[in-house]
Amino acid sequence: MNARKFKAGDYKSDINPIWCPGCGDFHVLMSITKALAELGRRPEDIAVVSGIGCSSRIPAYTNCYGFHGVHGRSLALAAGLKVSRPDLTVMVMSGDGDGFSIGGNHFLHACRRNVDMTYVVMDNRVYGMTKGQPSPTTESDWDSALSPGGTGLRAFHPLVIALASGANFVAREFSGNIKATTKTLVEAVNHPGFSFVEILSPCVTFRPDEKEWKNTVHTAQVEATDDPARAARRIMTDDGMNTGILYRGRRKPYKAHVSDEVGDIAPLEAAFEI
Amino acid sequence: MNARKFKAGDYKSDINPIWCPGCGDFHVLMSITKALAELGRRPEDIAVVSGIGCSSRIPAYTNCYGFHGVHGRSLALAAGLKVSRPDLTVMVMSGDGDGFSIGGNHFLHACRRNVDMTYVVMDNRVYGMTKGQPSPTTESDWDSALSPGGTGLRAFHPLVIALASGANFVAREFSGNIKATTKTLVEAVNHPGFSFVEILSPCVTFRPDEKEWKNTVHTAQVEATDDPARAARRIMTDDGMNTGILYRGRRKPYKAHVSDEVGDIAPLEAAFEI
Amino acid sequence: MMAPLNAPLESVSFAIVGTGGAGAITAGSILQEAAGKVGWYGVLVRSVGPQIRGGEAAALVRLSTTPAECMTKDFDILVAIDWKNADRFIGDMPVASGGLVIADPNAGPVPGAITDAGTSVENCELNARAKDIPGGRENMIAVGLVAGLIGLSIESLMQVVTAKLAKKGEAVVEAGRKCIEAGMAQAAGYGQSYPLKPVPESSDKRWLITGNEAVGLGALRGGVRFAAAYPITPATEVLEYLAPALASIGGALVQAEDELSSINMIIGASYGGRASITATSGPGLALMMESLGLAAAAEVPIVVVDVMRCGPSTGIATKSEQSDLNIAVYGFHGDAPHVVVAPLSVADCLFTTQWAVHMAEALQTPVVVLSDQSLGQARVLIERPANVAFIGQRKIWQGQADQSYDRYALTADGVSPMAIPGTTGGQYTADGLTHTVRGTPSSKKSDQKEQMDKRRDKIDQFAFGDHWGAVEGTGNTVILTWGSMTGPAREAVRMLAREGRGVKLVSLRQISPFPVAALGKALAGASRVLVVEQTHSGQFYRHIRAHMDLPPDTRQFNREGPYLIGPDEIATQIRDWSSL
Amino acid sequence: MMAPLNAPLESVSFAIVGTGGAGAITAGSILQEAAGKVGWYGVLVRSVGPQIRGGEAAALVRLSTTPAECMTKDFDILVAIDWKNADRFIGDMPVASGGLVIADPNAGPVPGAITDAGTSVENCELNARAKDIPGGRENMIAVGLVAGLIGLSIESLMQVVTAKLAKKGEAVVEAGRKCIEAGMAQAAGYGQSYPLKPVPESSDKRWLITGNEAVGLGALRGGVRFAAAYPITPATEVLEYLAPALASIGGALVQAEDELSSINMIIGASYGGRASITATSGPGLALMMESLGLAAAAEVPIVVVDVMRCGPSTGIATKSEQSDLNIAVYGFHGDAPHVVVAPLSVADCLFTTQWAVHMAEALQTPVVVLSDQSLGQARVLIERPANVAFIGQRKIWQGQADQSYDRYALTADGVSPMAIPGTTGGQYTADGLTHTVRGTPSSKKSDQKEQMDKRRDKIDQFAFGDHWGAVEGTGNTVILTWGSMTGPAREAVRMLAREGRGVKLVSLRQISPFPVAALGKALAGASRVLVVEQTHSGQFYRHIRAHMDLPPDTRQFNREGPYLIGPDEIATQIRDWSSL
Ligand SMILES: Cc1ncc(C[n+]2csc(CCOP(=O)(O)OP(=O)(O)O)c2C)c(N)n1
Ligand SMILES: Cc1ncc(C[n+]2csc(CCOP(=O)(O)OP(=O)(O)O)c2C)c(N)n1
Ligand code: SF4
Ligand code: SF4
Ligand SMILES: [Mg+2]
Ligand SMILES: [Mg+2]
Repeated sequence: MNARKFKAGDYKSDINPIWCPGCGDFHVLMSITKALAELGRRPEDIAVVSGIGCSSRIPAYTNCYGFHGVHGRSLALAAGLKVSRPDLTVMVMSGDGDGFSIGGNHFLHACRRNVDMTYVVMDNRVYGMTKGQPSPTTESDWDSALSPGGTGLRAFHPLVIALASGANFVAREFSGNIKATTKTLVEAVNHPGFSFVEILSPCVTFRPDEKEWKNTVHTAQVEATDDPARAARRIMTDDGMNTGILYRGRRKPYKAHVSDEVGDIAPLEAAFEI
Repeated sequence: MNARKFKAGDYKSDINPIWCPGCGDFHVLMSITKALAELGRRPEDIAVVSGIGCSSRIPAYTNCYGFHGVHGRSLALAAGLKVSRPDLTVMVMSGDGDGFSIGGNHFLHACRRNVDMTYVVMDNRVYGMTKGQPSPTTESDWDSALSPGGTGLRAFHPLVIALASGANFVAREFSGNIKATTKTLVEAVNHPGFSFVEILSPCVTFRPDEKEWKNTVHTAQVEATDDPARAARRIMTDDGMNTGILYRGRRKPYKAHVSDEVGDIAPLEAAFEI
Repeated sequence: MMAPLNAPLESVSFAIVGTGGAGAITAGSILQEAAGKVGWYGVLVRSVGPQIRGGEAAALVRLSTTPAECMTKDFDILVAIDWKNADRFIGDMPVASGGLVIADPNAGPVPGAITDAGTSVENCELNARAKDIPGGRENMIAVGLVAGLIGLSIESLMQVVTAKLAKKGEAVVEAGRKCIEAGMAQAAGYGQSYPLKPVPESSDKRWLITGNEAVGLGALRGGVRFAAAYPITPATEVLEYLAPALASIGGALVQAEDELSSINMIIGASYGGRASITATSGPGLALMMESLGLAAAAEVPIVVVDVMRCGPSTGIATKSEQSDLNIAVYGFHGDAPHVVVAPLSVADCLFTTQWAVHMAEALQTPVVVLSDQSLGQARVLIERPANVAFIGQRKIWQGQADQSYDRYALTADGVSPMAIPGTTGGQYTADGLTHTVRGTPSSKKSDQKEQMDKRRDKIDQFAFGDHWGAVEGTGNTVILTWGSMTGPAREAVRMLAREGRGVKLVSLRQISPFPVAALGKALAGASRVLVVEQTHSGQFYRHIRAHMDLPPDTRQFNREGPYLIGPDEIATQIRDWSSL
Repeated sequence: MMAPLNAPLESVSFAIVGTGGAGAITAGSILQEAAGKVGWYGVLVRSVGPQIRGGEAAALVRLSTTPAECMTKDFDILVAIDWKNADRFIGDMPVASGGLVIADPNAGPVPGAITDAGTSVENCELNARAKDIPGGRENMIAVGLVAGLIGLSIESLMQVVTAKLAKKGEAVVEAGRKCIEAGMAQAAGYGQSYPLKPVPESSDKRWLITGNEAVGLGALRGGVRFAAAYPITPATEVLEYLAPALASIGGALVQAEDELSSINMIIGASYGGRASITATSGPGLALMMESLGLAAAAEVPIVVVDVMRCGPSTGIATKSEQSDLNIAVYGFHGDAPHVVVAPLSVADCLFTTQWAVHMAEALQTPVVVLSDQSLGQARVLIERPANVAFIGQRKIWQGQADQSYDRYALTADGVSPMAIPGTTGGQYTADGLTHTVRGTPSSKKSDQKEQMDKRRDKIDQFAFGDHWGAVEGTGNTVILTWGSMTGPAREAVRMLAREGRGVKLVSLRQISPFPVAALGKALAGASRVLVVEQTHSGQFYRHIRAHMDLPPDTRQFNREGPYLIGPDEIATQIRDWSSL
């Protein structure tokens, strides 16, 4: 099954992204396809599930099976898919609005449920698709039409929430660092259970200031821990620009799954006889 | 306005609770009414908002203004109320299913938004109202019809999530400890911003084992901290039965609010003239 | 309606009431199951108060010699273990003129509301009798009382009691027997009895099943392998039935964090090739609507069972209504063709759900099943439901290396072969955006039109066969109804027939797409139509009107819950009309 | 339709196209605003590709001497700054026979799709001309070209340009002037022109406003003080308008985490006594339905504006459809009476929203406003909308110490006085469960019936007055439509009138409760009815049928998006019918 040898191009479709020139998501797409090639699974054995947003457009740009669902529900859809098709590699791709605003509850419970899949959030700290409103990860003083002068709200901390809710693998990367991102994605997919990778991916149109990120990100100076409390403390005190694998857990993945053999329902019928 | 002197009875309505005899929620109701009496605000200046569940029935049992809304949305409803009526004292009462399962996203964002109100969750680690299904806080091996043999899922940790999302006051109490609970509720209401109090409140019908809680809870041996990372670490390593005020934050409450004076819309109209 | 004393009856109804915990419902269940052992049919409905525990509880049972799934208007026998909170629900269970009330004289006076009509009252010191027997319980005395009055044998009862109590030890079983015997002995002394006609012995065993269980089994028969669950009254039992059942056949049920999640989980599982289902009630269905639209647009087969309860909003969770017709049919944003069906009886929950799975799979579309509390939580004695050939079968795309794959290809029947993940060459992205045949998002006029036409046509062209509904009886006067109201309407038609009034019953299982042609045929020649439904606003009536003309002489008979519309009420409507 | 060259016109249409970033839309906006300065009316619609940025963009503008809010079928002038991606949307903007295409010969050949009919093509080296002028821009040359062709003065243009560019410095303003002059000079050399008739000077200033802004201002006029927001195309501008506007008058807008939250926030704020609103589009409305039901059951006034887009599911977010009629009217579980209204034009967004707030407050019920993308994102030149007396006013309970308070008391008009938190003695619990007059949960038959009757009756009895819709023209042939389709239908009626065909236009603003009596009156004597709507399935047609009979000779003309149904298409339907 894995006899074929794969290149990144095997995972790319011929559809032209609608993204703005310079959007960080182009880099994420590159890292994803490179990581998949490295993992060496056939494109048809991979499913890429997403919600709605610029970032969520990614499934159709891959050559895998894809599902571009509704806003905020990708993790639930993917859980149903993976539990019933444990043979597939399931990747979920989201944005900071899709994943942490409308999708926040599914994020909490996906971490807790620990189904074996990989969750990638392309965090640009803005709603790109709807043209520039603050998202949960937006800085509290970022000015916009919907929140003149800024929301005044504390930015949401995805990595800490992931840890606190039970994610089994937690990492942060920067879209521009394709090599590092690819490597982390490979590890995330290989790690059992629910893996979460936040990729800082600039929105050059509505957050041109994020073009600076390439200068401010830096690689984590310490090894990943397997102690969630320690990982949380570390992340809570870093500057948010620290990249790398931050946590590798040992929780057992969600167990239920559907098999291809169909059992006999006769005993179930007999139970109604009196 | 606060010239009247109040007793707990002033905050109790004459409606008979539908709760099972022995349900922990009776004690919570007592603590709430005692706390309100101690706070000394007129019942008509207090609003008690809830969702759906045994626990969520509480508003009508008080003599305050109440809103028994739909399942899981009490925090959002309460935020709208408090932002537009900053003069009211707003209490939100929920259950572990209502608050952490269907309502999880609003919990995250209410902590983050930090509107000045108090959120009380009556945690019985089960869906009482729908007759005994596992909730997010249920132990992973608790057997039930819906999850025979247990869910296998890690229990949700409300206090840690509250801290990680930015709640400004975090406490845990046991319904049977009426005095301590009352005191904590008074402090929670007085603390500015979003206060979260988890009250362990046994469901004697579907979780008869929880009658034991009165023997297993114990008072926290340390003072509340104002460092969320420290508080989180402490809570993550305790046995879940530790009661008391665990965190007092210093974040400024959400600022927007509506005033009684109505501004002139003429300038807004003029803006459309060319 | 009153049967002469002691003459064997075709049908008997009784209620056992008491505080929650007194065991009234257990008593009713034992009687029902024993009745099944001797070949009778019947239905048991539980009536409980708003309290979670310790409130009032009643078992309402009707037994009969032929299949019967709906209660009669009033009861022949009412046994009160006690009268606590009885005022709250006594209006629920009028005792027939000629009926009998049995109560413990030490439990207080018989409520006035009951003793009005031509009812007799007999005393039975249930509490004292039970205390006489070591380990005795009042509710088992009640079992004996009813058994004595209706002529149910101690053997049949002991079969049931033994199976139920065996693990509690022989002494408990013996105490049960003694209580039942004591009750029977007492009943023998009353001036009345209500013997149900014996039926010939048969080798077929009866089934004892609730509507919610029947939904679950129908799903399994249809090939469902995955379910997602968020509990809600009165649908929870569907999910609780499916959890172990699916596990036992290599499927799975996952408990979701909310309904937004459960609906998306089944969409994901179905995309993966597994027939999938969830069950909910009105508030949960409302939360699922956005994603039901996704399933329609992305053409993912799923089944959603809505066990309806009283609305609007949280309404009355434990009582029945048919008022989710609107949301099920029209509650989508945009034009999202899909299928809505409704079981016509408790037993039909099985067939209809199986059919729903079949259609979802065949049409690659969401199917909503509108059951309700009156079906879902009623328990009936029926014959084993026949096997039907409906087993969800998708048009699957079998990868062909030389061929590029268009997921949403335009085909003659509107159904496009679907590639299941894992199939080489079949990679596509399912999309809720307007898309090309390939699935690529598009804002082109032609794509929007072609795909919308396709999704409409595949459903409109489907062969629904004669499962669209049921037609019974003849006459120019027609009772037109749907779903759960079929039972009461059928009884009404029988009552009217006995009075010499021939009335035709037309009952819809297929709610959407609306079966215009079939219904038109069924109504041909009808001069009077009475449209019957359990809604406040007449949702069914408006739904029909939207799609076809009704005869000028059409009337509506509709009412909100919580009380079920009864056969007698329907019959009265017809009688009043006829006498004009 | 073709006007004789150089004869002054009543209406002129032009399109300016180019890559996103080329400034086509800015050019169109400048022309529209300047047209307003000289007293013309008109509408500007933006057409953009799926790309977030850098895709194709076009400004479609129609200017006229009398109020006009809808586009004509084809354009008199098309200026192409470049042709990149033009194929994707060129079908959107056919050039009229007799029309003129102006393109830069260096930007490639004029696409064949355009040059077909009797169109002329003129060259203009926009790029070179702009480069000639220091700081010059192609789009300003385009402004000059169009201005020259339609006879718009340099003074009016420079007023607008100066205001827009002043802060960029005088040099930029001057460059703008030079470009415009260059364009004008070039246009003077063409063999054609399309001069729009001047209108008499007036002291009244025109307003320039979009439908989404008009919704926002209507809300403020109606007394709204609180809004909650979750962004969604094409409704976001309503929210972005309200955010600073509310803050400026002592109100507030809160950004919510999702639509489940935003709907509940406004329910909470309204419960607290503040008139409240939110705006969304189909997918968001779907998520709000459960809680809209809560507002109906708990009788909390709220307004939800749905700026409809192409469905189903995510559909086409940037294009218009009227296909949320069903969900807005029927998308509730249970029977939940409420009000649905739809603005009849861009300007009417103001009136209709204000009326909606008024009704929500007066009736203590949710009101859904069905605007759509074609109204919300179009920008029009109009006269200042008249003030109307609708200012949300609730029946408030004024605490009386000696009186106990029944929140849901039964009253003659069905509206119960509402106590606002803070009022002594008015404490009650609002509830979505079936409740007593006091608000206590109840499962009693009488409570369910009384409260459901009350909630229905208060709405049915309300005095909607003649705001239910608009009737224009006379004739036995009627075009019956609703909401945004009124504009195209009105144009169609005018076209037909010019041909000597008298057609009556009946257009509904009040969608639910259905205005049976008023519409019946308006249709009296109609022999032919053409029902026009922008949906695939004919939702409006079925909605009418559900409530009243239409004449036998009724036809449907309905179509899904993304292309708006145009006046000419409607007129063609009538012409075809007449010629039978
Ligand atoms: C139910 C619903 N609400 C709102 C929207 C509108 N919407 C589309 S994308 C989006 C936000 C996307 O933000 P993010 O996930 O950060 O993606 P980005 O575009 O920044 O990559 C919103 C609010 C929608 N499609 N559906
Ligand atoms: C949308 C929706 N889904 C499901 C339900 C059913 N429901 C009612 S209460 C409840 C759970 C309550 O659990 P919890 O909040 O822990 O309250 P408890 O009864 O344990 O106090 C559920 C699932 C509902 N009312 N609405
Ligand atoms: S708007 Fe921002 S996130 Fe979206 S494609 Fe453009 S740069 Fe990327
Ligand atoms: S079911 Fe449990 S939570 Fe509900 S009232 Fe009874 S004891 Fe309390
Ligand atoms: Mg984003
Ligand atoms: Mg609970």
